[in-house]
Amino acid sequence: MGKRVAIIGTGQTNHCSSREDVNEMELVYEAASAALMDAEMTIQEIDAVVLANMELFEGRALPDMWCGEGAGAFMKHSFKISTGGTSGTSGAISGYYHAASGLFDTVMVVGFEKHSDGNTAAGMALTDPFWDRHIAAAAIGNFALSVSEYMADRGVTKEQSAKVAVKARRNACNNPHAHLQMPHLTVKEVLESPILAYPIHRLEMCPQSDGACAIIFASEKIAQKKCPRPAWVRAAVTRHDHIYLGEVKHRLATMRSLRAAAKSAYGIVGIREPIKEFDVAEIYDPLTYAEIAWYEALGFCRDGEGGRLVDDGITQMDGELPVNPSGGVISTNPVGASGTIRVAEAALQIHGRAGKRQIPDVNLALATGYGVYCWSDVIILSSKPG
Amino acid sequence: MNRNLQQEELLRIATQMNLEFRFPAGIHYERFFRELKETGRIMGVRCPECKRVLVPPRPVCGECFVRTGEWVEVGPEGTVIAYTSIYFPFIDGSTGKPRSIPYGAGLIQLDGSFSAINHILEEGDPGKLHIGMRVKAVLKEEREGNIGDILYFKTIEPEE
Amino acid sequence: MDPKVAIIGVSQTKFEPDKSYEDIPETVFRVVKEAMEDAGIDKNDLGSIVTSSVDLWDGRTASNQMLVDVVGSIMKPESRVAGDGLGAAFQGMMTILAGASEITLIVSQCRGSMGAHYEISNWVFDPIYQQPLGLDYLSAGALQANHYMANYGISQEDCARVVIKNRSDAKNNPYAQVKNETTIEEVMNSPMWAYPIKEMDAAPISDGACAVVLASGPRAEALSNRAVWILGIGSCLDCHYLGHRDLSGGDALITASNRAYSMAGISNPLKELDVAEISAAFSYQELLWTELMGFCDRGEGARILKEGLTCLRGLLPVNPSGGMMAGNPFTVAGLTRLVEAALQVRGEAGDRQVKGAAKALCHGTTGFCGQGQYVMIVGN
Amino acid sequence: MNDTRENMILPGKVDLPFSYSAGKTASRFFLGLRDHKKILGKRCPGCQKIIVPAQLFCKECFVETDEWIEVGPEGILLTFTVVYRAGKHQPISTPLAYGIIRLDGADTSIIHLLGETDVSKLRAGMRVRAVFSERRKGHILDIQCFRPV
Repeated sequence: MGKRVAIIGTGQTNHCSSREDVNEMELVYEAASAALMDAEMTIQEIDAVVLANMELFEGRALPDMWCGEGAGAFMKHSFKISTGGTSGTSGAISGYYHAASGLFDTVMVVGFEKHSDGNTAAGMALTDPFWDRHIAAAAIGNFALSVSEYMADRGVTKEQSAKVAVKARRNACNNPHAHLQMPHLTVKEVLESPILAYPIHRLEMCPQSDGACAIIFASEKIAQKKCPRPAWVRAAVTRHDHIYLGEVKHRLATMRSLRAAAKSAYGIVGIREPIKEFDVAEIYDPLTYAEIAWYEALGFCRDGEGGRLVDDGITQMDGELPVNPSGGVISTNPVGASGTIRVAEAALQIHGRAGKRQIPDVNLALATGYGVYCWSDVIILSSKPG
Repeated sequence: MNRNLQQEELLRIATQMNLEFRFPAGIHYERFFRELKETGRIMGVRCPECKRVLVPPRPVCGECFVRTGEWVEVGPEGTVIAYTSIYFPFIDGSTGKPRSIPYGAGLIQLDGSFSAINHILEEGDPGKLHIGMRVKAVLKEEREGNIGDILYFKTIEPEE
Repeated sequence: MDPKVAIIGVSQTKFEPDKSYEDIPETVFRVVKEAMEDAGIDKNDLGSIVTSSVDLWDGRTASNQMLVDVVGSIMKPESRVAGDGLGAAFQGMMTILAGASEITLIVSQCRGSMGAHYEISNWVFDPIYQQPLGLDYLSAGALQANHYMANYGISQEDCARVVIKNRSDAKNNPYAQVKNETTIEEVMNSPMWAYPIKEMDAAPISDGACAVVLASGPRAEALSNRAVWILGIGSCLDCHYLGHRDLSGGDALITASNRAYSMAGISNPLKELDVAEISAAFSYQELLWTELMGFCDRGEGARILKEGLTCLRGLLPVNPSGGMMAGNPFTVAGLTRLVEAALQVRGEAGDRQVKGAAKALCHGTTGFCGQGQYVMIVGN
Repeated sequence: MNDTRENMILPGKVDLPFSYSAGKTASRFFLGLRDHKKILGKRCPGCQKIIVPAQLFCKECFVETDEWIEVGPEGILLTFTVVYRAGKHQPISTPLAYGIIRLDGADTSIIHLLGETDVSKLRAGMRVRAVFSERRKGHILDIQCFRPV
């Protein structure tokens, strides 16, 4: 069995559509510096660095060579994890493995993306050159296909979807790092925003952000010493599924990679009733409909009841299980960092350092990562080492 | 953010990525496109274990972790299992030019195939699209042996 | 360290200039199946998979997606190290030590034939200060070569001897792409690409893949009677901007190898190691790397080669496989070194076998001029 | 293998625009080149090194650099190469030369093009001087090259 590991510090940039004042490496530096300050550590106390991003968005090859310095990787062990949209959570899981292996005591993980440097839609379209590249309309087109399927499968309504968007952008107002903060957004406005790909409206989709997020993992000894309330990693599970969209029917309704990852992670921690046992969840919601589908896949409710959870306000800030107090990916999406942000936000809730978005008395928190329908990551953090 | 810090001018360094690649088709895509070009047939492969017919054809069934087996003709008719109409403008990464919008797209389960394929639908009005509708592949006259040889899928009007 | 992780299966493709007769999944499926057969396991035994590849070299985004079916990762955990394959082996080892997996498959693949290697490498350089100058792996390597050679009095003939040794050794390697013997004259007369690097000083561009199966101690002992144990690892990242490091040296490799040595309890690598498989994309790098790994003093790399210490029958044979000069699919190089090191320790390296090899070093590098360095020590 | 058939190859092109934020530090460095023909470094308050080209932070001390300092325009060539192998990514035609130059007053070196491409006329230790481009746009190539003094 691996060693006990906790998250003892996190740091984020202020995410927005275009950070003109820093380059990509400096964006990483900003997040890493913030995490060091949060953990009250110096870079000399960090043993290893893991980076995570999706390099073709910025047209880079091996961007960790350039950006590693920003994460303080100079003269340290370092590499980059890249697994599509899950990069940020997969990077965090790798950082956890580094510490849990016993080979490193302290590990800095930084997820980052600077969408404004490149051309995100085109980068996404660079899929199978023989097939998808000539047909697919980036991520949104594939989402739209699945959403049409999902609505038919589960009877989820446009209004329920729009409510998720409203919740996300309002929650984001409590998060100083969030990209889209819309305190007065209404369901009507969401449904009146332009359709990107039927039936998805612009305000139901995630934005493209410039941003970075850093997490510091530490071994038990250091965590106890450095952090008054460490966020212990209790489970970190990845599952992978078929890449051809049409090889898995009812993707959103089934999302078997997320179901399998959750089942395994819940088994490790001994969770039977996630909606009761989790105090908060930070889930990777690339669009509103996915958030509802993930409620079902994560067992927050029975299949077909995701929409009801929204209608009943169960996942609101004051609900039984607040989902994405940060505003989620729908409010902030620097892809390579989006997963890392989920983990950082879940940790912040346990640290009790989440400011205006703090949920009271968080002891058990869930974070998930999602990538191109193929990958799902599930991470469970707890105030108790277990 | 350091927006309050007075900075005379913030620069960007512009560059164009212009790289050429040569993607090997391998025996599966090669046979698929050759059949499409020469005979107009759409082909899949069957997994010898789970018996699923997979389109596009590929060397391995990931579910069973075995080599795929016999070739099977599928379609050209099929059923729409998911659909959309694309309205947002984007740059086509392979041409560097904006793709013309709006257009319809669907997941089409070709008759005889387990897996569905994503492709363009002739009908672009979401009001006229629905799950379960029947469609048929429309091929180019002068085919070149690539996925563009299937122009789009057109709606099969239900018989009166 | 306690020998907690072992290599229980290895496989590599033949390295070729162009494998366009088959697609990448086809190639990868073959090495994966072979490595799993070598380990005596099937897909159900896999606890996790780590791949290594780089999107821009593959010409597609999240390019490891195309490998899902063929590496057996449906409903399994797969992660990717976007860099050298030896880094992926590090990740795999940590996955096992963390208790997240008992058996982990490591796979690396690249097709040099698909794109323009040196042009693509220009996109590794930071886009602000270095990329616009048109730098690439070749020109950066040439700056390092010139600096190193001038500072330590290494001649172009000295570098040519690296090519001669590796080409000659590659004859014994059935997986090698380049295996015709050569002479100093031939190397010296090959076209000057970037002073002082000539065409024949550069490793060829290759297509290929390799796979390694790692297992936890208990599983390795249960499954295999020829397990090769990981004794030590070390890695290190140097700074990116070429003007900010001493190119004639390389603190990253010194640090990485010292970390690995200290974990493996090695104090005199030249004597204690039986064989070394190192990643040198240019001939000068083999000389420089052997110095930085402490096989000899600084500036002595050419001398120990000339005296035969690093030849197949020498005190510490370096690259008996022919190294990257025998075949060089980008990102696969480091994992190939591990495959070769494991074969040596198992005594299964055929005609390139170093007699009685019990402890081997393998080395991978990422970025230009050895910016990122990985060193692993394996033994029986 | 499979010699009897011709391998089907799909030519693929990646043709995409990118525009990279230089950030405030590199922007000021480039503006120094463009508007004043000056090469600027920044001092690290930790190790006191003057880093050129200017960087936001010192990678060793991991603190932001503070003081701006003009360096060069002359310096010592530490090493060089002359490249003969042509590539689309190169800004000028081959042969082209690169040098690593320790500018007067700097503690790190700058990499740039050299104005001399004859290997026999280049040697480590020689003095070189920045030549500025006529038309400057706030870019590293606002220095056209470094030429032997």
